[in-house]
Amino acid sequence: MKKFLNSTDSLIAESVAGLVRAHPDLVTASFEPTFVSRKTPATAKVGLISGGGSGHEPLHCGFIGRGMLDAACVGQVFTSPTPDQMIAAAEAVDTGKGILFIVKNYAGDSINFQMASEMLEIENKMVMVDDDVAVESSTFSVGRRGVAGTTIVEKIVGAAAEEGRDLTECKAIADHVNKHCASMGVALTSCIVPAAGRPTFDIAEDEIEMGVGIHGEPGRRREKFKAADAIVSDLLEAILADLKPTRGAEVLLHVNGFGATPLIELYLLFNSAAKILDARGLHIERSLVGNYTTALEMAGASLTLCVLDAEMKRLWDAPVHTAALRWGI
Amino acid sequence: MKKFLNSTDSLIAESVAGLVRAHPDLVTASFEPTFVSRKTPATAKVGLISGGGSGHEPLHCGFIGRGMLDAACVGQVFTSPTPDQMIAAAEAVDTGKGILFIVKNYAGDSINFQMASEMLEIENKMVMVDDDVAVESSTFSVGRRGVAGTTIVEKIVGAAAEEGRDLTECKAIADHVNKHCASMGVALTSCIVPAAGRPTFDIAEDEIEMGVGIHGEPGRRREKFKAADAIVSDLLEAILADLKPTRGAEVLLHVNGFGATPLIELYLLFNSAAKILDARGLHIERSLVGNYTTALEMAGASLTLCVLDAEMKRLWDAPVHTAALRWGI
Amino acid sequence: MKTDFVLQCILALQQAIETHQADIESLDREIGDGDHLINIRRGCTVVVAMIEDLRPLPPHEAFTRIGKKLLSSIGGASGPLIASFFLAMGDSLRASEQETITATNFSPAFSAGVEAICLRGKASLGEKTMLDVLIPVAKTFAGLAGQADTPAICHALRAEALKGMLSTKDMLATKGRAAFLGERAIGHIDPGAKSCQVAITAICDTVEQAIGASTTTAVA
Amino acid sequence: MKTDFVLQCILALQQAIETHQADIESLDREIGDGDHLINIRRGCTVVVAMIEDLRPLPPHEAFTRIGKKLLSSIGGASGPLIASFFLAMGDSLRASEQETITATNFSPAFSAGVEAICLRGKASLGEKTMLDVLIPVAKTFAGLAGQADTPAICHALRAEALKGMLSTKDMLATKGRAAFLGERAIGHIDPGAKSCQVAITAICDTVEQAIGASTTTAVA
Ligand SMILES: Nc1ncnc2c1ncn2[C@@H]1O[C@H](COP(=O)(O)OP(=O)(O)O)[C@@H](O)[C@H]1O
Ligand SMILES: Nc1ncnc2c1ncn2[C@@H]1O[C@H](COP(=O)(O)OP(=O)(O)O)[C@@H](O)[C@H]1O
Ligand SMILES: [Mg+2]
Ligand SMILES: [Mg+2]
Ligand SMILES: [Mg+2]
Ligand SMILES: [Mg+2]
Repeated sequence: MKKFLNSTDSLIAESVAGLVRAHPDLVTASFEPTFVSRKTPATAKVGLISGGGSGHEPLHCGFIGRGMLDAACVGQVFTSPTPDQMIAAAEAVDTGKGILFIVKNYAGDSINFQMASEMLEIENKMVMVDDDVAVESSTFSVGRRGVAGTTIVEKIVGAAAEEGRDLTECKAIADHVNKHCASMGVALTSCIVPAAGRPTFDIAEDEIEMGVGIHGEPGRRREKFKAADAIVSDLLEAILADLKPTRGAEVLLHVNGFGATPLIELYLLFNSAAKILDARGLHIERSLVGNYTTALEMAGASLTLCVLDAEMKRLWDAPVHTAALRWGI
Repeated sequence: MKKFLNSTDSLIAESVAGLVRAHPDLVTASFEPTFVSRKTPATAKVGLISGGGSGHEPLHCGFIGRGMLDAACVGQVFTSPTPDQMIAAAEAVDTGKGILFIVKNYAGDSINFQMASEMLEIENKMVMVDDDVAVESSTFSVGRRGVAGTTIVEKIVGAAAEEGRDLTECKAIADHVNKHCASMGVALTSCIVPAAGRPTFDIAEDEIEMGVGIHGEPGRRREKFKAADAIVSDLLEAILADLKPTRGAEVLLHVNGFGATPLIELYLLFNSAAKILDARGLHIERSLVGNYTTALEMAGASLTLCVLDAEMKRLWDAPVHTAALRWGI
Repeated sequence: MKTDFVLQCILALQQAIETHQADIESLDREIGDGDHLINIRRGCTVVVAMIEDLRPLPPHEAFTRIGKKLLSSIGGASGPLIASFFLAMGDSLRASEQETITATNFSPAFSAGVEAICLRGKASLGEKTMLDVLIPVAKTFAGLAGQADTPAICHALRAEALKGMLSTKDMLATKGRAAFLGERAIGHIDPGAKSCQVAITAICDTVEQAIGASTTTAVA
Repeated sequence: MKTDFVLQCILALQQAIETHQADIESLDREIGDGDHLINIRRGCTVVVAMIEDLRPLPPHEAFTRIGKKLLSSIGGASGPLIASFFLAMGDSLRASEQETITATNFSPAFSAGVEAICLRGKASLGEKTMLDVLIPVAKTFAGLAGQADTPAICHALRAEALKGMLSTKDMLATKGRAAFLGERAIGHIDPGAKSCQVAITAICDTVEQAIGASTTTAVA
């Protein structure tokens, strides 16, 4: 394993410190318990707090700032943060309008945020993001995983909170966006958890993992490597089967790189997907291409489709100023 | 080699098509000869045209738009584009105020842009970006390579052109920025040219290539892998020896990922570098962290330091709206 | 047994986790996300660092402190579950107001801890989690506490833990990260079940050894 | 030799590049950026695709067309240089107003082509580039054209190309991408020198074979 590190123990703290040094106008960090929050706290709005294991950067710390999150709790690599972090973050950003926790649906995140929610003496709600259609959920009570749709949820509810919507409304909007997002990813190579020091999974030079998770978890099936068009077609088929958008619907297409796949390929995937969506009579009204929900240095990508309505479009377009997403400001 | 591809022959065209589909409000593409230009051409300003081999995305097409480039010529992977592309791009974006070609200093780019410049019947000048201090230039007439400093040159001269500076002024500003930028990179793994299908260089699990080029060219030396702080210290030592900034100088620190290095590590590098710059009495006034000048899926990163003056700072901060860099709009 | 001995058990547990590190790690790489060993290790490290602070405290207080500390240091799915286990044990022992742990008062505390995991994780037997070790162990312990002698109890619990751990191999997971894998999780032992089995075995071994070394009733 | 035969040479050249593909490719991986083979291949492909359009044209016109096409299709450092070579050859032959190429009119054309590369690339002998093959070959050709018979010329040029190519091995590069490597380029043959040597050898072979097959003066 070759990674830019001084020690695996100090990785998170050093990386968070770097984030703050690089964006001192945007974010500030608190340690013990560790969370990152806006440099200039909002004065009267629902506080949006997300978080999760590290290794998915820029998610979530890269989305802190005007029009998006108020704070993010930083866990160890691929390990949910702990309730004390969430409570400290909530106390730091609360303006009296309550806290919405945005949580990706994993046992760890769900249990820790749930405990924080119970222990917190501030009014709070939680939205569980579960956009990953790789996991056919019906038989399992745990539902689906939360993946790249999280960015879209955080952007749209971020704009809503900035507009002054109340906690109940924010929760409803976030749930609405989540319901209209579906994602699926594919891995070409594995990621390496720094403290483990070796690949999470083995994969041959001619294999791909269809439906991989953003922690390198196995997906639907192991397959032979094939052309980009064929891969995209499989991913979109699963996504469309889940979302069932009507012909003529407006969509946001998000091509998300997992870390080691170059942008030249991500745009190629966008092109493949666009051709299929054209043929289905769907209109790509908004797009997002890049590494937003990563899995360390895994090569691969996910596609996320989000069916838009006028309100979602408006909120998506609203100004945002964070380290990783910025427009209108 | 596993890459998202349909065929190596169509990679560039498909990727460019994807870029245009993803950013239809920003850019448009012409084929045969291939170049990408602003969707809404500027009406009266110096035309800024860059370009080079593909595989460095978002450089240069991701920098087309208000406040930055007018067009970019797209070559094959790691292969300079051809004069006909540059001429067609110049003719497309010319508003009568002349064309400035922004060229990275490689034999191929230099020869092709030079031919275009000679053949073009529009007034034009050229700036050669050569910020890579890995190559100790003194003994060689070819000078140094152009690497991640290109983004900074393009941003700053982009703002100047947008303000209405004339061709001579734009050329002077671009040269000025280039002179105040110095970069050096390090590779942990190799890239794979798609048509070649195998790694450009072999590197052991415990080795790094110090001073690597953005095409995977060898650098200063092959070394044993070591801690991030030690790597950063070596890179900065070479950069500072070249730039010789005075104590108290204001700088822009750009940590650029080559493709496969996750953001968590890039921010850690930023933190390492910031500590050293602090100790040297240099003030990090601006920063840029991310994959901007990539080398396909190479793992590694480069540091670029740019010594700022008030004018450069102002132009850096000016609004920009491109696929990869955006603020103030 | 007093806090001092609890701490001795924790050191033994840490040792045992290191001995089985490769197994635990590869199980979470196979059907998880590869961090379970690291998480458990982090838990052991923080508790071991507290040892001198814990030593003078009564066991219930020690358990509570351990639980609180683990809650804010492990993270992941296993962290809050294990933390809840210690917190509930502390509460249970506090209620019984004993300075010394015996099989008789420790069995209900252990059961309370396991119950807390079930509640917090909304899980039960047969879902391919650590509970497939903990629930049968708690049950057997409850049946034997006060009935059998300490070596017999240790022997039974170790066997139960092993059986429970192995039982997860052919299960479909319906809780935790492996639940997302469907059929693909079958054939792999649950990492949390493995680490619990390793822990229980280490504690039983330590208790047995202590009995061998001294026959004071303080141990059992 | 007429355009028809020029095209035959080009096909032979393409074939020879394929035969030596592994060598050419690995040389540019070692001291370049790994694309030289692909660039040369792309050049061959576009020229071969033009063959039927070129066949009816006089040689100078064919060379000019090839040069223009290559200028807009290869790219990189080698593209405009090779294109300039063909364009200059076309100009030179056009000036001599000959429908048929002979050693006597082709040698100055070849020299003009090489001169164009020197000018365009601002390079000369001993800088570890394709010119270390082309300059000596042009010189030898000029010395022998009209003096020696065709097989002797072919023999000499092939030897010169080989010598020039091998000479780049121990050079420090001062032009092209390898110039950035300093001492590290020593010990590696220049990829452009290699591909030029392969091309010249293939053309010489083709000319010799044609002479063997027929003794018409159209060949030489
Ligand atoms: N709901 C649950 N109830 C009980 N145990 C669970 C539950 N979810 C997960 N676990 C246990 O946690 C273990 C995984 O722990 P760990 O790897 O540390 O956390 P994470 O899954 O968040 O990476 C699983 O092997 C399983 O035994
Ligand atoms: N200035 C120059 N003059 C002559 N030949 C050159 C010059 N620069 C490069 N070359 C030749 O071009 C070859 C590299 O070609 P190629 O790999 O296709 O282009 P690039 O270097 O742009 O990737 C070198 O091996 C060398 O022979
Ligand atoms: Mg985890
Ligand atoms: Mg090249
Ligand atoms: Mg885990
Ligand atoms: Mg090359």
